[in-house]
Amino acid sequence: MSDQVLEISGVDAFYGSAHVLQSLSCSVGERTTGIIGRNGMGKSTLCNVLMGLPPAKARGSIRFGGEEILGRPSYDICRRGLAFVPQGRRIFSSLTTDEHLRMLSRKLATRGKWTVDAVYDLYPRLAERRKVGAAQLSGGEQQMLAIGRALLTNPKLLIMDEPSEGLAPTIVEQLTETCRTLVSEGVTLLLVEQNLGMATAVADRLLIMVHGEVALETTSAELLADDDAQRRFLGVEPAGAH
Amino acid sequence: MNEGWMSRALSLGGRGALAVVLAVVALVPVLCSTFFTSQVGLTSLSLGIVAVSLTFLSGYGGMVSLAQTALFGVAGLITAKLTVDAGWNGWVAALVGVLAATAVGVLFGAISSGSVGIYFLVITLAFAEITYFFFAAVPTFGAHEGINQAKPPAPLGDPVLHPSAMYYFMLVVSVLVFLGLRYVSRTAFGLALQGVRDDPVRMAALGYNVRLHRTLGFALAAPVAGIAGVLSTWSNTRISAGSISLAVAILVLTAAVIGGLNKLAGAWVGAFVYTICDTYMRGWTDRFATYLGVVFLVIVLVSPGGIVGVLTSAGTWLRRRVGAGDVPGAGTSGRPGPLAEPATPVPVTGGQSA
Amino acid sequence: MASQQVTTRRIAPGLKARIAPTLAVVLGALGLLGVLWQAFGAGFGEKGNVPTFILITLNGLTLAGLLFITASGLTLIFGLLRVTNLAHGALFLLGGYLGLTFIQKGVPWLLAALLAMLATGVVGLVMHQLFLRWNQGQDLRQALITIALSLILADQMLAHFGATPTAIVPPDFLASPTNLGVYSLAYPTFRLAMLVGALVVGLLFWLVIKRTRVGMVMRAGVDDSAMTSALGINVQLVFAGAFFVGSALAGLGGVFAGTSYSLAPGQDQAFLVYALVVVILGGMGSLGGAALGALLYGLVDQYSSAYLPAAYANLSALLTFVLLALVLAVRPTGLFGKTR
Amino acid sequence: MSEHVLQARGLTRRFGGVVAVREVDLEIGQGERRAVLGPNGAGKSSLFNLLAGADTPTAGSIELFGTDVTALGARQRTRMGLSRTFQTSRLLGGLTVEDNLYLAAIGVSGGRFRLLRGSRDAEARKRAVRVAESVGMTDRLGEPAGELSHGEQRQLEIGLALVAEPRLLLLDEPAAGLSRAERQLLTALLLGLERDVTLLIIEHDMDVALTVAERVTMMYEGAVIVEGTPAEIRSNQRVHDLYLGRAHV
Repeated sequence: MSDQVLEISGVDAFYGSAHVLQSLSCSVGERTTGIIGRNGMGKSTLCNVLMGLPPAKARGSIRFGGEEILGRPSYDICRRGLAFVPQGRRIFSSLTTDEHLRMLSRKLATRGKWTVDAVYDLYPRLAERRKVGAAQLSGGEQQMLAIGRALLTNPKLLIMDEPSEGLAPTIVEQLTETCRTLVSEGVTLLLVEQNLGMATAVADRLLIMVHGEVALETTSAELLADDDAQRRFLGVEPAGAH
Repeated sequence: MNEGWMSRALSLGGRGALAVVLAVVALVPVLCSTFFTSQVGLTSLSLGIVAVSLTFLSGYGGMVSLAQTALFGVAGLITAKLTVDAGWNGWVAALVGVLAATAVGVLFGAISSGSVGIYFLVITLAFAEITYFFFAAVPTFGAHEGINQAKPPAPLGDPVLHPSAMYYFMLVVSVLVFLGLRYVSRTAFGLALQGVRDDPVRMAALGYNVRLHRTLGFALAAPVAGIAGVLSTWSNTRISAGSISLAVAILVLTAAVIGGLNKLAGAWVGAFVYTICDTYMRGWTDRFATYLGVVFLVIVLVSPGGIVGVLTSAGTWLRRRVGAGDVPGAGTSGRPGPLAEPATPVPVTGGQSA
Repeated sequence: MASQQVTTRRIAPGLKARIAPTLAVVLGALGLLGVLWQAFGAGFGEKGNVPTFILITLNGLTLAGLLFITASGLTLIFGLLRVTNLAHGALFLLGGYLGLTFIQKGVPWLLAALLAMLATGVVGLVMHQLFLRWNQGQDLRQALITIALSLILADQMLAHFGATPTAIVPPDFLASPTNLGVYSLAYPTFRLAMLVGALVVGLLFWLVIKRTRVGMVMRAGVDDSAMTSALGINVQLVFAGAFFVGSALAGLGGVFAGTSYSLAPGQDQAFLVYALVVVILGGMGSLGGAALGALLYGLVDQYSSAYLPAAYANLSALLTFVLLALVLAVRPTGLFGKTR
Repeated sequence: MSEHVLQARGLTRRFGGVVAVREVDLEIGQGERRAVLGPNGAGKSSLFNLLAGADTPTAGSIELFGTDVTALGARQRTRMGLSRTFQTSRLLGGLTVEDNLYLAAIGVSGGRFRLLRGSRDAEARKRAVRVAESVGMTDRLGEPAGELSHGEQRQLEIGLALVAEPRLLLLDEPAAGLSRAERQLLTALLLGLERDVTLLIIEHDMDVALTVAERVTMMYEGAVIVEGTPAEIRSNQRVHDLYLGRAHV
């Protein structure tokens, strides 16, 4: 078995007729990794492809723990140890906070250290609001819930797709803190972000995505020191002909 | 060179086959028995016309309607009522009947035009039921008994004993309806209707009133269904509420699907296939409806284009096999335009929601 | 999706939008007044119209019970899978005939009903797995498939069970009429049991959906099935289960209908239409809506056939559709339908 | 300065508790090339929908060519001379490229319900062919739109907006999903447009947006933060911080 947790090689993905990922290859090891890039670069499509979610269609190879997962149904991918915090949180509006956590399979929720009580310990705020309909939660609380329910599947790798989107700066700071806590507790994260501050604070290893390809692999320290790269890949600046 | 000749021969052969079919259709009263002309010929022509009003709606407007038999019934019953009970001239009565069907069609269309897909289907099903129950209940229209002795105008003769005049009249009407609808589909209005079928949001952004177009499309199909109702009444010399029950509405849908919901000609093909089976298969099997259902199911599952779709693709396939270089668009689609990438590969595996 | 609604919503601003609801409410109120006047206008005495009114109301309520059982299966399948199962009526009749066959073989009524439910459930499940599952999302194609299946089923039932209307004998303990204790009225016990059955089905549904893990998963699946799957839940299994239960309920409805009314070819389409009207009235996918829709349908149907002036009595079958039109005029997505 | 083609005042759109567009004032002059930029969730698409008439503002007003159009729908605005493209191509897939363009041509000029073919028809057909040439699709006229490649679909998407001869063209991420070569061609196409068309572009792709636009409006959390030339925007530290998600407003 290889030491990489997730190996993506030569993945092409299509969103409708658009060719969004162009033979993308990269790997994620035991170390938390950040994928950053501007809007429309294929970051979310990558997340959906990893989780086997529609409507993106893909081909190539994605190996997780040595086994091919591309083309497998989503629930199976999750059971193998990949969990997902989606963009926009995708909270179930007909369920209460508590029901979000109770609905998950007990088999998954008892295979590791994350239990419903552990999630409530991590986010006491959710425990206070357990009887509340999830749609009534604030954006930050919904994000906690989305993370909590993903943790409950006791994943080997947790994928987060733009968790900071639409949240107030102070909430983003709190979120960054929780992510750091999770990492220190041994959860491996794949953090897909547009927010440079959050990405660099949480992940040390960074992949920069431009037009469906990994344009650069770097570290947080390097990127923070490279103002030009920041502007080119993330800011208001043409990426130019590279 | 040799291949080009082969393909030309094939295309000639296709056209020849079509010509033979048309000639046979034209000569039915001469070649076939009176029973066949009256039972199979007249029935499949009127069924074909009501089916084509559905094919037009679904193929060009994206609206699969179960209410076409209701409009069929409105025209048929009003015509029968006016000729039999009020003693009107047959042609005038028919005109009034078709106009009434059109008016009802405008109403139905206006109400249902806001819905699409399965909702549209269910709403038109409700229309079909309302119309059925109305005619089944109202004594003026004979309730369940219906109206008998509704004979066609004198020039059309006796549809049972001497059906040729009626047959040719209905054949001419069929051809006119076919050509008319095909013409409409190429006019601004018809193209816009197809645009609404493909993408209503885009059409609204192009300055079109989407609901109005759907309503008018429905209104245009209504007189076609109405004409079929009048012709069916004349050729059977009777009509009743039972002629427009839900079972009949589903039968029309079945015929249209079997023939092909995308091509106008499919309506008559499906109607003919259905009528032939209905007339002769019942003799050697009691389970006619089961076989019909199986054919319906197989067509929906395998070839959404129906019989006509199968024939068309078989023709294209043959031609492509025989004369590959000769058929425009056969092997060359996907030629890149100036902005285009070198042919986008087709996605292989799908991330399923499973 | 949202922008598509916008284009259609703009059509009727201001006054036009007000006319339809007002008209609907006025007509509804007039109808109710008419019924009440007919019922109580002649006083409350033994000779008045009250005894008939009670019987008609009970007829309406028990019919509503039957309709609810049938429609709940339809609305369950629609709510979860977005499939409009137009073979629901055929499954309904199949359940009735199977129940009849078991009873004729000497199986006690209750067991026969249970077996019939199981069998129709399995038939529905097979239908879903073989034909519908791989056409997910193509709602019109699925509707056509279910129409084709209903044609085949209906003809096969005609072949095996004949065209003569037959009825199922109710179980012994429900066979004799119940004394209602007012105006010395008696009412068929089985029909009352049917109403109780509907209440039990409704209660069970509510408990499962609100209180159990399966119910939570179902609600999550309705909200966002892809996300539910990404949390390690095999949504297809839930879908299959829902199709099984929904079809089994159609079968139960058939057994009830066969016992209190009769079984005959054509009943499948009739009850499919009733169930569709009920479900659309209440809002597709809403269980509470199905209950309210069934109640409205049952009462309007029975009151209109009893109380319409004699000259129009034969129009009573139309009135339930008028009710549908009125409700849709006020709320285009039905009483409890979600605007999507 | 020439008269305003588009003028929005105090435009606000709330979705429940969320304010997607917050009191936006926007003025676009005749012939201008304007880009609207901003990170995800900044409210660009919501603003776009309000301007195109696909959505109604909670508060504020929109003036188009000097007329208040706040209460008018997409259809009426289209007939006044506004055209839009869609982020994901919305083509009439069952019709040929030519018929697509033809319908777009008569959608504005009238004759939408005509059941007869006449001389005005030929006029619209001619225009369709002309526009097909200008977006480089002459040899694809007979092809059903549903069978075009992604790049061609994006071309036709712009063609459909152009054929109505709009005075104001709203482009919603025209470069979405295009390859590098295709993006360059798109840029050239936009740069080649006549000056009597005013352009408003929402685009993530900085190569396209900053090359085509003369002025840039920067949005964040539903509000307009800065407005200026591409150079000004590029050198603005606040914009930079916002885009990198480091700023506290």
